[in-house]
Amino acid sequence: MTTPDSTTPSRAAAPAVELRGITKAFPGVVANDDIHLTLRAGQVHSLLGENGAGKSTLISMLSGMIAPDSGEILLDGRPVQMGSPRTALDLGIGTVYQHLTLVPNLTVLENLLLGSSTSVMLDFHAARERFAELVARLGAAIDPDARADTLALGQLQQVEIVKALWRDTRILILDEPTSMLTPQGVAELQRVLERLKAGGIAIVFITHKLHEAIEIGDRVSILKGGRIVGALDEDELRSKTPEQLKARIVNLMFGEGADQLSGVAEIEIRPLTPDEPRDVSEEAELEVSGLSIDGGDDEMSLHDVSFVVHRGEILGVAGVDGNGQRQLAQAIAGQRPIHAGDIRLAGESLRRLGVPERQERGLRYLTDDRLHEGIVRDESVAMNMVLKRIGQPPFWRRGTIQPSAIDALAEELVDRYETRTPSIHTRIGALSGGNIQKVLLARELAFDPRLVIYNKPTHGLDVKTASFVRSQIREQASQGVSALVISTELDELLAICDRIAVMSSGRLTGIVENGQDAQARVGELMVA
Amino acid sequence: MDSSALLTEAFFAALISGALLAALPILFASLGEAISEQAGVLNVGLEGMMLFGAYAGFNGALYLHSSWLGLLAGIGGGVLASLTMVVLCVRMRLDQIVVGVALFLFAEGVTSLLHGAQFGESYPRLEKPSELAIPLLSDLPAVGESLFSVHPIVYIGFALVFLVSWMLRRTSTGLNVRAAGETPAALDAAGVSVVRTRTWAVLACGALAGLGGGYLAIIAAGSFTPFMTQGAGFMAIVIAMLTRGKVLWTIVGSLLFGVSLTIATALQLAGITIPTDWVQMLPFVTVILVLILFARRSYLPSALALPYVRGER
Amino acid sequence: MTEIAVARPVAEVPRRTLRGLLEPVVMSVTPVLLAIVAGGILLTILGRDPLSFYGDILQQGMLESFGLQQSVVRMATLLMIAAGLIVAFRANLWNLGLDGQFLLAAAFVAGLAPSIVSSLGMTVGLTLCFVIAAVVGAVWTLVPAGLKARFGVNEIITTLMMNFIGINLANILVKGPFLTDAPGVPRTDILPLAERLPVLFDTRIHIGILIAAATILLVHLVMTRTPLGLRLRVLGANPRAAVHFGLRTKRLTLVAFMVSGALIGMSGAVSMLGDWGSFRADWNPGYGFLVVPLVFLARLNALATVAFVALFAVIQIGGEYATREADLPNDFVLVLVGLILFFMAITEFMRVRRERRLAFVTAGLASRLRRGGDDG
Amino acid sequence: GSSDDDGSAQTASGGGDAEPAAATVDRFAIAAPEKRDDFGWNQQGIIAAEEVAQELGIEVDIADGSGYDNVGPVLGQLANDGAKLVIAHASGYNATGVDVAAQSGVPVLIWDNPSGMVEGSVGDAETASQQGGYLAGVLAAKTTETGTLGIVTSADDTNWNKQAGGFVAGARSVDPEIDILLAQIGQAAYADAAGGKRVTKTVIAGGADVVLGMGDGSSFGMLQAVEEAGGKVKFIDVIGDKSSIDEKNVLLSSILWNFAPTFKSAIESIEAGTFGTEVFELDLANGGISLLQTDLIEADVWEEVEQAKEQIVAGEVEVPLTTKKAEVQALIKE
Ligand SMILES: Nc1ncnc2c1ncn2[C@@H]1O[C@H](COP(=O)(O)OP(=O)(O)OP(=O)(O)O)[C@@H](O)[C@H]1O
Ligand SMILES: Nc1ncnc2c1ncn2[C@@H]1O[C@H](COP(=O)(O)OP(=O)(O)OP(=O)(O)O)[C@@H](O)[C@H]1O
Ligand SMILES: [Mg+2]
Ligand SMILES: [Mg+2]
Repeated sequence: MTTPDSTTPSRAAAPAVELRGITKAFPGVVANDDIHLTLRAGQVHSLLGENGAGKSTLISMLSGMIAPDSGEILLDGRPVQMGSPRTALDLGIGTVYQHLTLVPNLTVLENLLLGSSTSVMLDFHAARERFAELVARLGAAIDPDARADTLALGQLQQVEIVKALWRDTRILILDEPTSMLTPQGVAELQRVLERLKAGGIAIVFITHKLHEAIEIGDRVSILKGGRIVGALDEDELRSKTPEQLKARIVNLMFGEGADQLSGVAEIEIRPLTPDEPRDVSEEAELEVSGLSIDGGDDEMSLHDVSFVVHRGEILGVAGVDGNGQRQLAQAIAGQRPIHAGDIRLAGESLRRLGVPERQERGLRYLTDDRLHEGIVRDESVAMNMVLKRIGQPPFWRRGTIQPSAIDALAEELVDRYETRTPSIHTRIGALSGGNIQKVLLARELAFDPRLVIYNKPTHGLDVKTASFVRSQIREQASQGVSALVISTELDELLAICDRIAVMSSGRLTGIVENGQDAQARVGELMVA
Repeated sequence: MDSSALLTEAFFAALISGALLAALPILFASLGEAISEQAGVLNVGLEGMMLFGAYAGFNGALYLHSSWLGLLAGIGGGVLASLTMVVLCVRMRLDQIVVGVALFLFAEGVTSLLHGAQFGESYPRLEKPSELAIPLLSDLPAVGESLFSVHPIVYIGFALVFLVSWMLRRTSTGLNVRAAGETPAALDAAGVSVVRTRTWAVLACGALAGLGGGYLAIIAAGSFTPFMTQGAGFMAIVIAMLTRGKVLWTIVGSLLFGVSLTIATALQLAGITIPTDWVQMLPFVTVILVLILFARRSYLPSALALPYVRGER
Repeated sequence: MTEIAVARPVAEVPRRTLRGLLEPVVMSVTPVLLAIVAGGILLTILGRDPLSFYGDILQQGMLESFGLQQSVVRMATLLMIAAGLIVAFRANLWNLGLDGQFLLAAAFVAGLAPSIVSSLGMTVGLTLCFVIAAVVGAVWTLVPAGLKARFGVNEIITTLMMNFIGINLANILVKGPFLTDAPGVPRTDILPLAERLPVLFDTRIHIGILIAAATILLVHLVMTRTPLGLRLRVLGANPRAAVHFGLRTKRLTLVAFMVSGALIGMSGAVSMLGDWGSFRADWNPGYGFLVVPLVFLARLNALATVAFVALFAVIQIGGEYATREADLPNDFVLVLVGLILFFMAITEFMRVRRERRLAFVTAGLASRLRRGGDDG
Repeated sequence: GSSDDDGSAQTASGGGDAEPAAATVDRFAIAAPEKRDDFGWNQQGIIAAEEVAQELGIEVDIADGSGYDNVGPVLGQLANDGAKLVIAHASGYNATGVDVAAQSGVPVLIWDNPSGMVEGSVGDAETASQQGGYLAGVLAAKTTETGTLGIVTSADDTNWNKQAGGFVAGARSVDPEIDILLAQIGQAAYADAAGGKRVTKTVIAGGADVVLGMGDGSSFGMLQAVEEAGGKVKFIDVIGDKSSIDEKNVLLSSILWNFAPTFKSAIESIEAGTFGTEVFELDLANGGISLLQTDLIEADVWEEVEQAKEQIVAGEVEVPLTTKKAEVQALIKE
């Protein structure tokens, strides 16, 4: 929890940044509507809000990425014109964006030097030292000379944080910095933020995890539909219990009484109680045996991976990001060739089958790289819903497209998954990250799946949607749909899985029955 | 005839210097294009920039009576042409291919028009530019005269390649350029103007292409004729792409073309009857074969030819 | 599930308004007008009369029956090329080797047509020539397509190289196996006038224009309505997503490339069988680079492409006469074409900018919209 | 240039039934690929057309700079505009020229395509330019001090090949042992001045001190290379007369082509109704081909050139006809 700022009370009280009446509209949507927000030096200001509420838009205006339609930004009481990211950086505003902004073919060090080098020649030596120091503070281990595109997402996120700390920042903006971090990583980040606060830095912290928001934040503001709908100040944060706070936040985010309707407990992750009845068939749905994959120079290889997912079972795959989870998922989905071993679905070998044949047999894959792999940005939401079913009835008949059938499906799914989009004909690229994820989820679950591979299914989703996704996985499982859930969030796996497999360095180090001591045993296997 | 009579020192020297003469315009242009492509701007109109450079360079050299001032004028011509790309493509973010083709056609038309009006009756030709002989080296047999007693711009040209290569790897400008072509949003987020970075890269490309054109008119030909670049700009684009960001390869690429042209000449003079068409195809066939046999990957900056719009989703 | 109202602000702007219909017209007329003005200034500087110059272009390229016919004939070839380009560009494949594909196919057709047509008769012979052209054009894309599909080698490089090779090879063929016995410049035998593509009515317009029009229409329908079209579009927009969606990316790449090459090859057949009847060594009209920007400016839309191609055909045909009358080198047409392209690009820029501005809601309006949303 | 009639038009057979004979040609037209100021093929052609028009007192439409890509429209246009004869003044026009004649009904004169002739409709003109090449060869062999001659061409062009073959024969007639270097710049390197200079320099380095250069824009590069050699090397040009721009005094001679007699014969044969029945030829005898005399040529050398000319005209010397590059190469190797 926060330490009261007894040392520098006057500084803490001073508003470092003030946003006044900020408004921003995009085609068909008002992303920010008359927003007033104050950031104080030496405080962490948590921003919460459902997907598409306008959080990223708001901080993009603070970091100079987009210009507000109206409203003003005051820095130390003086209005400033945030014409470009350069201005923001010069004013001491450092940002970690929601979507990573590293140059893939530059090394980590080069990425850090980008734009921050004051001399003509690059001083790699000094940079290396500074990097070592900052990385140590984050408790991370990253090779400074590795090309960015060879790192796992979690590591990239750490590099992004290092990058934001690289220059002398007075105001630090973190847009969902923890989405790819392990719990340890989050803890390290929290410690770093404590130190920065003590140094008088104002911090904006965007997250979808309620507990992070109230633990790390000194203040919490809640956005909804582009407007600030509520705030918790320091006193309130200190005086109430976490459960009370969460209930209050949920009510603010989703409307009064939301905590009653679905229950905060439902919304926040809750470990599975051992007595909860789970009816898992003995029949093997998916059998992976002796699977090996050659990842080449850049990617993790898989070695001799074997496991079984039974009908209606939810098997979790835990592990630090980048230990071969994606390769495993892609191999099962048919997106990459396998070197040795076999994959069987309902007894049938999939080795010789391509992606479409596997889809036909009920195999679904929810990718973790939604922006680059999951969607075609410039197509509409509706079109993206059917891109895995091109040419199939009822969306195509006699070789021509049937827009009405597609629209009907899209309307229904958008409704069912509460996707926030101006219309089903909006470019999907314009949607917020969480809403894109909903479209993907709807697409995978819409057509009678048999087995679904979920790769980081709730990444970037707001609490309610995440809870909805988890309940969907459970619900589908109870109807006999098997699931392979890959996640770096152990809590999530503990909440929904029947068994949890652990991956490390491209190997399956073990499988644990979910239950009382599961957490500890998974932890052991992860370091094994 | 007895072809061994041909194999004199002077003959080899002429072949070598011929290869150099043919290679240098392409070297300059491909170096410029490589920089620009690294920054994410594809100059389909490179040939047009060269033509402007050739025309301006020739005029400069003719009226100012100095090959150096001529080359400078060539640079000016190229820069002027590249300003079109800067304004329309970098600043206004118009389609690079459309503007490039327009620039190419426009340059062909205008330079030919101007040439006709200006030189149609007189066809002036330049004095032979003075050369710089490097002591000792220039006394070497065959290679001495051809490689070490040439116009100093040749040495400058090769030095430039190394300089640019070093710059791209070791300086912050180089880093900016590479980021601008790969992930402009990251560069922007890092507080560096994508527009400015690309602007400089395109201007550098124009300057180098103009220099190449100037070299072509002033030193390689000694005169200006319409359409005289003969597709050199397009070859330079291909070479720049093949370098995959390692600009030192422009030397290899342009020399390959120069040498193959010379070989074509040498074979003919030696009385070996291979059609020129075959020999001229060789460099392309070689590269294609190399690609088929070895290249498992080829790489172009991922934001090449894409305009950057800040904050766009 | 909990019922939480999701605000649905602003409906989509209806597309088919009068402005929506007029816009394409304005979009294509404006740049031409601007280029005409700019070119006119240039002409005045050169001491020529712009009015009579443009009058000549119009007169000889369009208004006079002979010129109009020639323009239509030229359109046939250019439209076929455009159709081929649209296929490739929709799939985001940079087929820049079109001159090589065009010339090589033309060389084959010109070399073989005289004997084929005389032995098989017009209908079968000419059809076979089209098939040959399509095959040659398609085959010439195989190396770039294969390298792209298998190893991801960038096709801009490979098609440009195959372009150079194709141009050289066409000449080697014409100076070698296809060389006529007749003396004079190296060229192929001439296909007699009577054995060329049949003409329409009593004009010089041959059926190439019908073939081209049908082709581009078909391409348009396939690319915008059918599964294949959408697959190519997805592949073009996001190749990684295409893999994820289970598209056979390698096969699609090959198909798109080969269809593109085949259509461009067939334009070579239209040109040889309709207009030229013979391939002269070193012939290269450079149609490819002219059509590329047109197709882009038409935003890959087939119908807009037809309009742009028509405009350029008229300028090419009429410009020939106009420059001669004005005692200007023919290269002035290049200047004019360059200017039109510049202005087309700029007009497009204005449109996009205006669209963006229109789409964004002003601040005051924004809060009204919000309140409206709350009511609903 | 002399323009004496060869008088052969009168001897033609009178079989022209396709076209009503004895049409008067009051207007004719000429289309040439390049602008008229090229000191070469195009300039000579247009000058000749103007000369003939003036001499006969008729009108001429001139379409220079017509390129190669719109030949059909250009020729068709000229035919439509009332010309009674269209001269398709480029070998590259000779296929389309035949088409246009058939489509428009206006007679067309084409180059280098005798098989395309159609009675009353398509006439063919040929150059015996090899004869000029022969004279140039004699001149070069008499002039050279190194005993090596050079030939540089811009493309694999029929006329270039003809002149090159004649040049080789002429030179060898003086000195059977003489070395000859033949080099082509590129495929269609007509405008490649840099290539012209590069290749010519190589040829000079190979020992040549007299260079026969054939090209359009590229010949200025060739000239440049010769000029840079510092007066030791001489240049022989073709078709036109560049002496007005020869500041360095390196232009030894030029094989001049005068098209006027041919154009005039063509017009006369249309009027006589014999067009398309025989080939019009430019040769030494009718003055269509001649060698330019310059100050650089010694009087005694010119004497020998004149002698060679007489022998050719008299038919005592047979100049080989080489239309293909391979034939020229074979001739050099002999
Ligand atoms: N560049 C853009 N073009 C069009 N619409 C946009 C753009 N940027 C944001 N939007 C829209 O503005 C709204 C707010 O988006 P924003 O990304 O700020 O949400 P968010 O609160 O960050 O959501 P998430 O939690 O999913 O990241 C969304 O409806 C989104 O579709
Ligand atoms: N093959 C196809 N099958 C189904 N739908 C398609 C196909 N191709 C395109 N579409 C859909 O139709 C929409 C319009 O496509 P199209 O390219 O024809 O129009 P456009 O030329 O972009 O329109 P505009 O002229 O307004 O720019 C696309 O956004 C896409 O969603
Ligand atoms: Mg966001
Ligand atoms: Mg469109």
